[in-house]
Amino acid sequence: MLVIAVWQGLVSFGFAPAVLLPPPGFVFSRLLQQLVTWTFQQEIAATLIRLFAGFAIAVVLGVSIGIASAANPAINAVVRPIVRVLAPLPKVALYPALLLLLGFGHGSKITLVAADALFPILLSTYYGASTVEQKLIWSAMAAGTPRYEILFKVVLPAAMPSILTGCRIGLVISCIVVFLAEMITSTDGLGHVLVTAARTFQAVDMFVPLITISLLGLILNGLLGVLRSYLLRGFPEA
Amino acid sequence: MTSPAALARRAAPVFACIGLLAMWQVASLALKNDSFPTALEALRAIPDILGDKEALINILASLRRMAMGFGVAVLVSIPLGLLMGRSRAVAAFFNPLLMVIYPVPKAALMPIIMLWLGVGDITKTLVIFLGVSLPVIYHSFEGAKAVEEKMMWSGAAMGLSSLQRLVRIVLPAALPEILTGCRTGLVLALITMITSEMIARQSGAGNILFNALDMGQYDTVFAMIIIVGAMGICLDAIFERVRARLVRWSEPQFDIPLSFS
Amino acid sequence: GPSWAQQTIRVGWTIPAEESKYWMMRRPAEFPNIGKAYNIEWTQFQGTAPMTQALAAGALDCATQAPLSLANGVVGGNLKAYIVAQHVYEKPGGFSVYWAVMNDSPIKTIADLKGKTVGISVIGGGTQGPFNLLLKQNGVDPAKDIKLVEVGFAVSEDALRQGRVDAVNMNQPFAARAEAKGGTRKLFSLSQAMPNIVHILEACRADFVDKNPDLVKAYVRDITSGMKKALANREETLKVVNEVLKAPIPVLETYLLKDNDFGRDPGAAPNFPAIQKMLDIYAETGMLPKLDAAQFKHPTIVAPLE
Amino acid sequence: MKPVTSQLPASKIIEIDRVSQVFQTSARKDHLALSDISLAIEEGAFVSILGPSGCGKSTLLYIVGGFVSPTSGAAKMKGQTITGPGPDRGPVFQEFALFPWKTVLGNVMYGPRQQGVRATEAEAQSRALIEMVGLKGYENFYPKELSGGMKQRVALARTLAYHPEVLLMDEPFGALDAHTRTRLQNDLLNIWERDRKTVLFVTHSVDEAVFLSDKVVMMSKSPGRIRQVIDIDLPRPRRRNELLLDPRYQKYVVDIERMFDEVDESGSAV
Amino acid sequence: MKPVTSQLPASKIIEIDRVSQVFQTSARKDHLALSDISLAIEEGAFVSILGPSGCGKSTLLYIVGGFVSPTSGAAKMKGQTITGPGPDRGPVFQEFALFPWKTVLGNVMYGPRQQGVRATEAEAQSRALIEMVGLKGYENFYPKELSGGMKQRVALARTLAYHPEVLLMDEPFGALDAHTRTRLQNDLLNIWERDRKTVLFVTHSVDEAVFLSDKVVMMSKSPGRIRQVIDIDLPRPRRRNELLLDPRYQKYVVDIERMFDEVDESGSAV
Ligand SMILES: Nc1ncnc2c1ncn2[C@@H]1O[C@H](COP(=O)(O)OP(=O)(O)OP(=O)(O)O)[C@@H](O)[C@H]1O
Ligand SMILES: Nc1ncnc2c1ncn2[C@@H]1O[C@H](COP(=O)(O)OP(=O)(O)OP(=O)(O)O)[C@@H](O)[C@H]1O
Ligand SMILES: [Mg+2]
Ligand SMILES: [Mg+2]
Repeated sequence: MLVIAVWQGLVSFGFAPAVLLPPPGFVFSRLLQQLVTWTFQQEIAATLIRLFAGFAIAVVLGVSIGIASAANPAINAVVRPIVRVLAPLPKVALYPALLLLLGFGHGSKITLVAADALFPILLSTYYGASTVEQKLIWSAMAAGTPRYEILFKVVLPAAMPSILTGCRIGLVISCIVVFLAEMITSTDGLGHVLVTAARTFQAVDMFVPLITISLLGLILNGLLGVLRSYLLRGFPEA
Repeated sequence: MTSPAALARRAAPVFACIGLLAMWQVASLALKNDSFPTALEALRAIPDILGDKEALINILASLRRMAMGFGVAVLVSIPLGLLMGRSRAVAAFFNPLLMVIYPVPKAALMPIIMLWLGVGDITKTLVIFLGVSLPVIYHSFEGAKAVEEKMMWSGAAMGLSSLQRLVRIVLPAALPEILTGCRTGLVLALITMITSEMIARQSGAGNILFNALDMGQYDTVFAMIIIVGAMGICLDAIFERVRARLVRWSEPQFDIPLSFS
Repeated sequence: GPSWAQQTIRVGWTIPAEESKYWMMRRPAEFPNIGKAYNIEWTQFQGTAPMTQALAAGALDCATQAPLSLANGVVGGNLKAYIVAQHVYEKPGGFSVYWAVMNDSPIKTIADLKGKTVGISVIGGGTQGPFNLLLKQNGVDPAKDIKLVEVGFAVSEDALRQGRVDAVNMNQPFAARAEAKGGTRKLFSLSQAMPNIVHILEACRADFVDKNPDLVKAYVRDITSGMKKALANREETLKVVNEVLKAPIPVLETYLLKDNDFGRDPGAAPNFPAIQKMLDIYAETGMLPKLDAAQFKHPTIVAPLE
Repeated sequence: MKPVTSQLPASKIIEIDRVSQVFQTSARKDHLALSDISLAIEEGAFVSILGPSGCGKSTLLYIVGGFVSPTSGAAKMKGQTITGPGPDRGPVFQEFALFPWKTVLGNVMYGPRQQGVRATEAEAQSRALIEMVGLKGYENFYPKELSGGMKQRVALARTLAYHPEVLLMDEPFGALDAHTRTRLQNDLLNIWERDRKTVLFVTHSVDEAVFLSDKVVMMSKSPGRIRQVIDIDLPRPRRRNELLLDPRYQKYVVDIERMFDEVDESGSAV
Repeated sequence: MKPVTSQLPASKIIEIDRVSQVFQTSARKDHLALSDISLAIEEGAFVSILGPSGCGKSTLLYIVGGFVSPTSGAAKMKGQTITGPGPDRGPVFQEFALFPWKTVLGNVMYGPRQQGVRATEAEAQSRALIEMVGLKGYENFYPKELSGGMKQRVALARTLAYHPEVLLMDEPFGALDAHTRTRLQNDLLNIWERDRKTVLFVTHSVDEAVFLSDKVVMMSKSPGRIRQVIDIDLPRPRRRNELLLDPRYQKYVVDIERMFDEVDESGSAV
């Protein structure tokens, strides 16, 4: 609400010309108009598929690598330097290579999303898992849990707060990157709608996908919040 | 100090890097793609870049922006995150706000940002700031939420005001978690340092990279990527030292490796 | 001294074909006024569209533009601007942006493109007007009959060779590189749609020009002389371009300022009739409403200026 | 030697007035932890709370500390309704709640420094307290490097260090061996007799309660209620070995233990 | 009624052989927590460890548990050097270490489920244990919703649930009121007499040690050493009220308490 108020204020007091920043009323009415059209729904669907697939891959890889390297010094010795090198690389620079390897469809964009969302999740998981209270692990071991199972039965749940924080950051990054990928090489998706509108100065149409991604972020974050309070119901902070 | 095991641990990063480069070399040879040069080609291009005084100045300019963005982000995000973690009202206010702002790609907002801030350093520093602040805010937020209640109570009983508790109890107690956020932030700072120079370019490391990309000079592109990777390792190593010193008290004392046997 | 002394002009530029501006950037000493009578604040952009936005936002005073992006700014962004100079165009007999296919491709004519995947550097960009026109003339509906994907010029050769696209557009210097390697052939070029296509020109915000006519005049004068220098001294131009593009001189040597390159007007004069023709094509293919090129013409401030 | 007994006309420093506490649990909606508790504590009194595990002793202490506000009713300190924690009421928590980023010395010095005591002075006082609780030599250890009983003693020293008017102690000797416990009981009694602090003391040991207190509050469980308040009418200062031979002391212990058996209705044997 | 005393010729189930433990601390480089500990425990024996706070009792338990490997020396179980934890040795930690993401029932069921017991059966057994420790009705509470003593009882039940051969208990009744403690002592003795488990039991209460044990190991501090091992030669099964009147019992308690005073050289009075 506040965002919209500030936005309206900026427009009404002339801080930004309407051609660059259209009034929110226009944008929202266009959004409603667009939402019911089949083409726009398809664009959203394309973006969502990439977003979820990329994010899901990042979560699975990030959590498993993070936990494995926290649990095992040998794996850690290998993973740690690799992460140090790969994490700060600007993945967009690899995008042209990805395009040629995986084509212009979902594959390259999903990979880019996964590559960018991976490291925040991995790092959070690693730190969460490496600070698990040792006596929890001891208790489980003494109860006869095999070592590899400890990862799923103790380390994973105990590191869950940290993992979910990483996921929240990864999710936001996924939203940004999926858009960026669609903007760089656009054939469909919300990013594509945005660039085409931007190139032709259709300010209202440009803001419709922006608002959509904002709302998507808000909704997804809300869902993550619900998931969080469910998964962490036993933890003191929940 | 120099037992074989310790030496192996020291050398592991070197081996990992060599391994990565070797994998890259093999992959690029197998793919035979102009836009995916071999590791050797990329390595050969590094001296060209680093030998060029102008390029060095460019890279330093980028690093300066990164340091600015990172510094300001840390200074702003930690207090905000901690406040959010300790006050439901603040969290209820900022949480949706941030979630509306962050997912919007900054590249898309360029026209408006340019309108207010021009195309210079401020815009790019802002983009870096936004990239860094995301993980720092959320890790501080969750870290502050998880601070043991009775520690807060102890502080309150000693007469600490809520602000003092925030600084003197929540901050140190959440520090391990905050530093995790800062480390992710550091990674994102490097990435956004480069990508912030994608659309509006001035002197900078990203400028070198994206120009080479536009020109199809892929050995330079990948040489720049290696350089950024190397900067990442250095910054990370420095950060890790600082972290180890700050949160020694929180390190687990016993360690049973959970080997997969 | 003149009223514009020590004023600054904010200029946007891009790569790869603005030799006169590259000269001004890299050899300012050759221009008596730059850095002394007036300053230029250079900002590089990725492509012309962001610069149009920057002009509309008032973040730039002058910038490299393509006719389409400028026209978009006018129609959608309330931008008022003058075309003060021209960088490159397609001179007859010189290089023209073309679509290539592999040698062994079954695609022999434009009509064969039906049902194929076709790469274009920027969807909705400047080349798409003439491209659409040619396709329509050959009975191919650009919206329905082909699958259009965005492929930047830098990767187009690879994309074609990897089979990611069936046909793709080629531009210098990548075209020269691909031709040297062989295995591809030209399917059709933009010059088939119209001659003298203007690719890149220089535009300045009208309000800025009206407020600082002398300043802009000096700028245009330097562009004109820069173009002269670029054409007169190819050896040095190769060096200048190498410094800016960081492309090796041997690569530039294969095409830059040769017959297989774009054309450059010796006085950097904008070709307004050609621009008008392009605007007409954009109107015809439905990309823009009808526009009059005359609105971009300043009565006095336009290259060549001596 | 000044006899401090509950018979002295003293003002009520803490008044707990029909306090109830309901917790929301994930299992069932509401869980009544304290039901209608009323209790007045006189200034300078040593009051122990006894009761079966889970009867709400800690919760009651939290309410007096101002950490938790009761679902209904109110707790008052010197006539003022307690709305939050303050340095006049110093808690020693059952879980210690040491600051893990500070050393033993850092933890103990924290309170005095907060109260504005000069660093050198705070350090001298803190070192004396650390020595009193038997941790000399461990000043620079971090909490994670201490044993359970050592942590508990640090927690005790940390609270004593800033001289709160009222001490709220939740099983402060629970993790200590008999010997250390006896020594610290004596130290606590000395401090109390010297400074006339008011002490609210949760314990599990009937013996300890009788030895230390002017008053023993007996609680029962599910929901937590006050079952009985027993005045301990024994002379002070008390010496453990003298007291052990005192038949009145024996009687108090036996009586209260019997009461305990009546009170505790929970659980079953194998 | 079968008398189980230490006189029975029994095989050594646990042998601790010249074990020392050095900790690296942030304060000084090395801290010797255990020095040259040797101890043999017979199968089915109930052995208590007594000693001043910080003398290394928990550390010794960790070593037998296989959680910590000693700096020098070795601990053996049935002749095999202990290299890691196993379900044959069940610990009850001083800090409880409950799984915060599991309910009371979930925590107690964890062990049996891990041992492959069917869900329904594991649940039935666990519910019985929860009832035994007096927590019926709290099955679906999360650890954060329990009081200190309740957590401790859950930890106890969690370990008993998977029937380890050796129980390693670190002050398992420390946070319990006298009444609950007595009841659980009896329950533990019943289980022990029924299943002939070996128990290594750390406690602070001399009384409790004598009541429960075949053998009391007396430790001294700085560094932790075994001072004396006392065989408790009292008939079994033991009943608390009978025992309290037994002069032999009294003598054991008094002797050990005296020993304690000698052993404990740490700390000073105010
Ligand atoms: N956060 C909470 N949510 C739900 N129930 C709670 C919560 N905290 C405490 N309780 C319940 O309140 C009751 C009283 O708890 P409290 O900690 O005050 O007991 P106590 O008397 O201190 O017990 P102990 O001697 O074992 O420490 C218990 O039944 C407990 O389950
Ligand atoms: N991680 C550690 N680093 C350094 N010193 C440690 C560490 N853990 C324990 N110690 C030291 O080892 C000694 C023994 O500790 P331990 O926990 O075994 O004592 P304890 O006998 O169980 O005491 P308590 O009865 O108080 O629980 C203590 O002096 C303690 O300071
Ligand atoms: Mg309690
Ligand atoms: Mg211990």
